[in-house]
Amino acid sequence: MLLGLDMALAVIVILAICLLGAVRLGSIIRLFVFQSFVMATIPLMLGGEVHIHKLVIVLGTVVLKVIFIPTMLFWAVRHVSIRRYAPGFFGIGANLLLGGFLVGLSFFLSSGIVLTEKPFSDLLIPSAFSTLFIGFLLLISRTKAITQVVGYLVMENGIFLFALLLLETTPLLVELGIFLDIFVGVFIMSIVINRIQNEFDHTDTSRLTAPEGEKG
Amino acid sequence: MVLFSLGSAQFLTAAGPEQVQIGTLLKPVLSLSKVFGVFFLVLILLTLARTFLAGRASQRRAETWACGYAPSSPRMQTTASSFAKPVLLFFKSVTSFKIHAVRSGNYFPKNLELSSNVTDASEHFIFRPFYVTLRKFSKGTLKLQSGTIPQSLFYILLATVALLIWRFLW
Amino acid sequence: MVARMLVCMVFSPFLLGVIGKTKALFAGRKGPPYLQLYYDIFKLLQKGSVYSRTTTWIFRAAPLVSVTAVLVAAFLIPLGSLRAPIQFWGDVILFAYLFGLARFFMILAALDTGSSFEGMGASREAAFSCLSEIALFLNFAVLAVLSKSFSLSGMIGACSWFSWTTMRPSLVLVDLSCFMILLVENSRIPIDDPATHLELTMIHEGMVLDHSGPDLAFILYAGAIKFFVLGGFLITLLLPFHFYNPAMGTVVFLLGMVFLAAAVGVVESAMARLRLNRVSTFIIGSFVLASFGLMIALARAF
Amino acid sequence: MIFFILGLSLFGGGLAFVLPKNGMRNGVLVCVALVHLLCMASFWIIPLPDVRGSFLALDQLGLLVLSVVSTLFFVVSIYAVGYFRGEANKSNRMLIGCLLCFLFSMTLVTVSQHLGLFWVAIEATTLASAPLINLQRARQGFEATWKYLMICSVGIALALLGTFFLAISAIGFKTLLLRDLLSHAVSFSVPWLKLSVIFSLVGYGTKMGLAPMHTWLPDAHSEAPSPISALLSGALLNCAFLGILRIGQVCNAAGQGSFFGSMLTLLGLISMGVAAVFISGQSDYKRMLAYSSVEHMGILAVGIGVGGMGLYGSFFHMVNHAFTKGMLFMTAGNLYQYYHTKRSRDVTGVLRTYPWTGGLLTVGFLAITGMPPFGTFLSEIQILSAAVDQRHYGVAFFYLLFLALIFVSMATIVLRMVQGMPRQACAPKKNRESILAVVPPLFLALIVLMLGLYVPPFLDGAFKEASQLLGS
Repeated sequence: MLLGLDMALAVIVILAICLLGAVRLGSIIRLFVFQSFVMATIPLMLGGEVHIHKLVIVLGTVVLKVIFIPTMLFWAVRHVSIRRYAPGFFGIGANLLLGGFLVGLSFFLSSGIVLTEKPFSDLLIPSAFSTLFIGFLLLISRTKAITQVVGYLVMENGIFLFALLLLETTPLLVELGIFLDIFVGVFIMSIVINRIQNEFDHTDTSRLTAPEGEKG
Repeated sequence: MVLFSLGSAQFLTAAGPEQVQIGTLLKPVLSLSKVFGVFFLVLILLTLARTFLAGRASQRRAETWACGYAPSSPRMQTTASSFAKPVLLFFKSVTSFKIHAVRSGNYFPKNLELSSNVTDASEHFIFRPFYVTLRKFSKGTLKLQSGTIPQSLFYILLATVALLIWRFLW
Repeated sequence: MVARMLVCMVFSPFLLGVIGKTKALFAGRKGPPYLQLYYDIFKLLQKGSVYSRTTTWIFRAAPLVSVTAVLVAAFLIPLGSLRAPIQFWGDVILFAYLFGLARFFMILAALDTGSSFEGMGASREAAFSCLSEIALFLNFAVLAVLSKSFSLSGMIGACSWFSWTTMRPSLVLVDLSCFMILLVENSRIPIDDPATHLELTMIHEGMVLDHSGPDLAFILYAGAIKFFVLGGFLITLLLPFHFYNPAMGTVVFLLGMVFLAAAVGVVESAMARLRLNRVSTFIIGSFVLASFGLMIALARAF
Repeated sequence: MIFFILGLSLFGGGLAFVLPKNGMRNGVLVCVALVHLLCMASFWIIPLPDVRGSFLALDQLGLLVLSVVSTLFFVVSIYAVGYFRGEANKSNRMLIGCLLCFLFSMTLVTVSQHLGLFWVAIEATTLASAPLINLQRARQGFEATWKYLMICSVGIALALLGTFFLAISAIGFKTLLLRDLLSHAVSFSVPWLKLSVIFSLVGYGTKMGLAPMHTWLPDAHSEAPSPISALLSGALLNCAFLGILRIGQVCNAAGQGSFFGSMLTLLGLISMGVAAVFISGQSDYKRMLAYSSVEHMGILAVGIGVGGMGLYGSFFHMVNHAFTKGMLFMTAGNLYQYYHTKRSRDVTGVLRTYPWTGGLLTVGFLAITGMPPFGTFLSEIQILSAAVDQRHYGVAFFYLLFLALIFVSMATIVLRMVQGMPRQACAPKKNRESILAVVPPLFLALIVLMLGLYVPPFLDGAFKEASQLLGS
C-alpha cells in the first residue's frame, strides 16, 4: 500500500511540473484535473480504517475538484477567451528553472524537519511543499486569470496534502474549512472572471496595470 | 500629561549613567514657581514705587533725542538686516553673508544701491539635498509598486522564502 | 536672608564709586566721591522724565524688568559664606537667562525709541552678548565637572581649600575667563567706555541715551547690582576658606569685592578701548581660556 | 451572550438583503451597530464567564479589538448613511448587507478561541469586504478588488498552512484550541513550530498589510469608498493583527518569544521604510492615507517585536490608530464629495472654503504623525522607550528616522491642501458641510485627543492585562 502512496505523490509532483511547462489553456486544466484525481485517491492509500471522515473528504475532493470546477473552467475558457495561448510572465525556461529550485528547496526544508509521528512516507512532506511552491509559482508566472485560478487550486492541493498528515485527529471543522475555502474562493473568482470578460473583453491581468494613482 | 512625559523622559534617559528619580526631576519645576513668585512680587513693588515717583515729577513728550541730526525719517530707521549685521559679520564664514553695493564713481552719486543676503545654511546644505534624493529614490521605487498582481504575489513568495532561509535553515 | 539682600542692594553702588576713585588715582586727579552713584540715583529719582513720541509701554517696563531680573539673580547666588536662599538642580541656566531677560528688555526699549544711535547700540549689545553667553556657559560646565553638581550653590559654595589644591589649573583659567566675561557683561573699558560721549562708539550707553529721570536711575542701579552679582560669583569662587559665623564671612567677602573693583579700575586705566571687531576676538579669548579649563577638568575627572 | 451578538449581526445582514427600501436598510444598519456597541460595553462591565473548551470566548486581547471594531463601526455607519444619501437612486442592498456580514465576520474573529475557526473567520472577512470595494463599478475599483481578493486569499492560504503546522507541532495533543495550546506549548516540536510561525506571520502579515505583502492595501483602500476604507484600515487590519498576537501568545508559551519578536520587528521596520519611501512621492491623498496605515501597522509590529513596555505601547497605539485613521478617511471622503478628485494637487485652500473639513484634516494630520496632545504621541514614545530600554538602538534609530521622513512627506502634501487660496480651476460648488459628514470624524478626533491627555483606568488596566497575556 505504501508503494502506491509514493507513486501517487511522485505523480502529483511531476504533474505539477508539467503544469509549469504547459502553455495551452485546455492542457493546463486537464493536467490539473488529473492531479486532483490522484490527490483524491491518496486518503484511501493512507491505510487505517475507512471511516466517515475519509469518505467525506474523498468524495468531496472528487466532486469539487475533479468534476465541478473543471467544467466551470472549461465553460469559462469556451465562453471567455478567444486565444487559447497563455504565455507565462517569465517564459517557459525560467519557469522550469525556478520550479526546480523550489522543489530542491522543499526537499532541503523537509530534511530539516524530524517527524516524530509515524510518517506515512518520507516523500509526503517534500511533495506537499513542492506542490505548494509550484502552485505559487504558477500563480505568479501566469497572467491569464484562468491560469491564476488553476495556480491557486494547485496551491490548495499542496495544503490539502499537509492536511492529510493530520487526517485521523483533525476535527471535522478543519476539513470543512478547506472545502469552504476552495469552494467559495473559486466561486468568487469565476464570477470575477466573467466580470473581467464583459468589462475588458480579455482576461490578461498583466494589462490591468497600475491604477492611475501610481503614475502621478 | 507632564508627569507622564517626565516619566518617559526619565525612562528614556534611564540608559543614562546616574539614575534620576522622579523627585529630583520635579524639584526644579517646584522651585521655579518659587522664583517666579519672587520675580513678580519684586516687579509689582517696583512698579508701585515707579508710579509713585512719576506722580510727583513732571512728564513731557518730546522728539527722540538724535544728537541734533534731522528728526529720524523712516529711511533712517534701524532695519532688521542692519540690526543683525554685527553678528552676521562675525559668523560670515558659516552663513555666507554677502553685501552687494552699487557705488557710482563721483561724490554725488545718482543712484546708490545696497543689499545683503544670507543663505540659510541648514536648509540649503542639510534638508534640501536629503529630501531631493529621497524624492528621486521614491520616484524610482514607484515602478516597483507597478501594481500587477503577479508582482505582488512574487513579493509574498520572496518574503516566505527569505524568512524560511533566514530563520529556519541557518 | 534679609541681611543678605540688604548687603547686596546697599553696597553695590559703592563698588562703582571705588572703580571711579582708582581710575582717578591713576590719572592723578581727585575723582568723584565714593558715594557719587548714590547721589546720582537719588537725584534722578526726584527728576521729571521726558518720553519720546514713538515709545510704547515697553520703554517704561524695560528698566523695571531689568532691575527685577538682576535682583532675582542675586537670590540664586551664594555670596561669600551666605547661603543662596533658592537653589535647585539646574538653577545655573536660570541665573544666566535672567541676565538674558534683562538684556532683552533693554534692547527692546532701545529699538522702541527709533533713533538710529540706540538701534546701533542695541545691535552691538545683542551681538557681543550672544558670544559672551557661550563663554559663560562653558565656565559653568567646567565648574559642574569639578563639583559634580548642577546647581549654582553646589558649584561655587562647595569650592573649598581642598578643591583649590587639586584643581588649581582649571580653577585659575575659569577665574580669568570669568573676569573677562565680567568686563564684557558690565561693558567696562576694554569693551565699551561707560564715560564716552561719542554716540557712534557706545554699546551699553548707546541703549540708554533716551532714558531720563527715574528710568535712568533704575538702569544705573541695575548696572550696579549686576556688577555686584557677577563680582560676587567671581569672589566666592576665589575665596577658598569658609568662616563659620556669617558676619566674619561677609566682611571678608566685601573686602574681596572692593579689591575686585579696584582691580577693574586698574584694568580700565591701563587699557584703551578695543576696536569693535577686536572685541569679538577678546571674547573668543575668554572662551578659549574656559575651554582649556574644561579640557583639564575633564582629563582630571576621568 | 456571544451567540447573541453574533446572531444579531448575521440577522441584520439577512434582514438588509430582504428589506425593499433604502431608508429601512439604513435604519437596520445603524440600530444593529448601536446594539452591537451596547453589547460590547456590557462585556466591559460584566466580564464573561469563559466556558471551558468552548470555541467562542472573549479574552482581553479579543475584547480590546472588539471594542475598537464596534465603536468604529457605529461611527462609520452613521457617516455612511450621510455619505451614500447622494446615490439614493441605486439600491444599497449590497452595501448594507455586506457591511453587516463584514461586522459579523469581524466579531467572529475577535471571539474565536479555536485557531481553525479563527482562520475561517478571517477568510470570511475577506470575502465579505471584497464586493464592498468596487461599489461604484468603476474600472479602477474592479481591478483593486481582483487584486485584493487574489492576494488576500493567497495570504490566507499560507496562514491556513501555518495553522496546520501548529497542529502538527502539538505532537501528542492534536487540538487548536488556544487554551489547550498554551497549556501544552512547552512540549511542541520546535522545527514545526518555527515553520508554523513563519507561514502564519506571512499569511496574517499579508492580511495586516506588513511590508513585502502590503501591495494590495494602497489600491484597495484608495479605490474603496471612504466609509469602507475607514472600516478596512481601522478595524480589519486590527483583526489581522489579532491573528499575529495569537501566534505570539503560542510562541511565548513555547519559549520561542525571541524568534517571533525579531522577525516581527524586521517586518515592522521594513513596512515603515516602505511607507516612508512611498508617501513622499504620492499625489493621491487617499493612497497617502493607505500607506500611512502600512506605516502604523509597522509601528504595531515593532512594538510587539520589541516586547517589554512596547506591548502596552502597541495596544495603546492600535486603539489610537484605528480612531485617527477612521477620522482621516471620513474627512478624505468629505473632500472627495466636495472636490470630486483624488489628486492632492487639485485640492487647495480647504480651510477657507470648508472650515470644518479643513480643521479636521489638520487635526487628523497632527494626530496621525504623532504630535504631542494626541494619544498617538504617547504610544509611539512608549514603543520608542521600550526599544531603547531593550538596548535595540538600531531599531530605535530607524524607527525615528522613518517617523521623521513620513512627517515631512505628509506635511508637504496635507499642508499644501489645507492652506493657500482656493484655486478657481476646480472651484467647488459651495455646498454646505452637512452635520452627518462632520460630527462622526469630530467625535473620533475628540476621543484621540482625550486619550492623549487622560487614559481611563479601565482601558489602562486592559492594556496591562493584554501585555501580561502576550509577554510572560
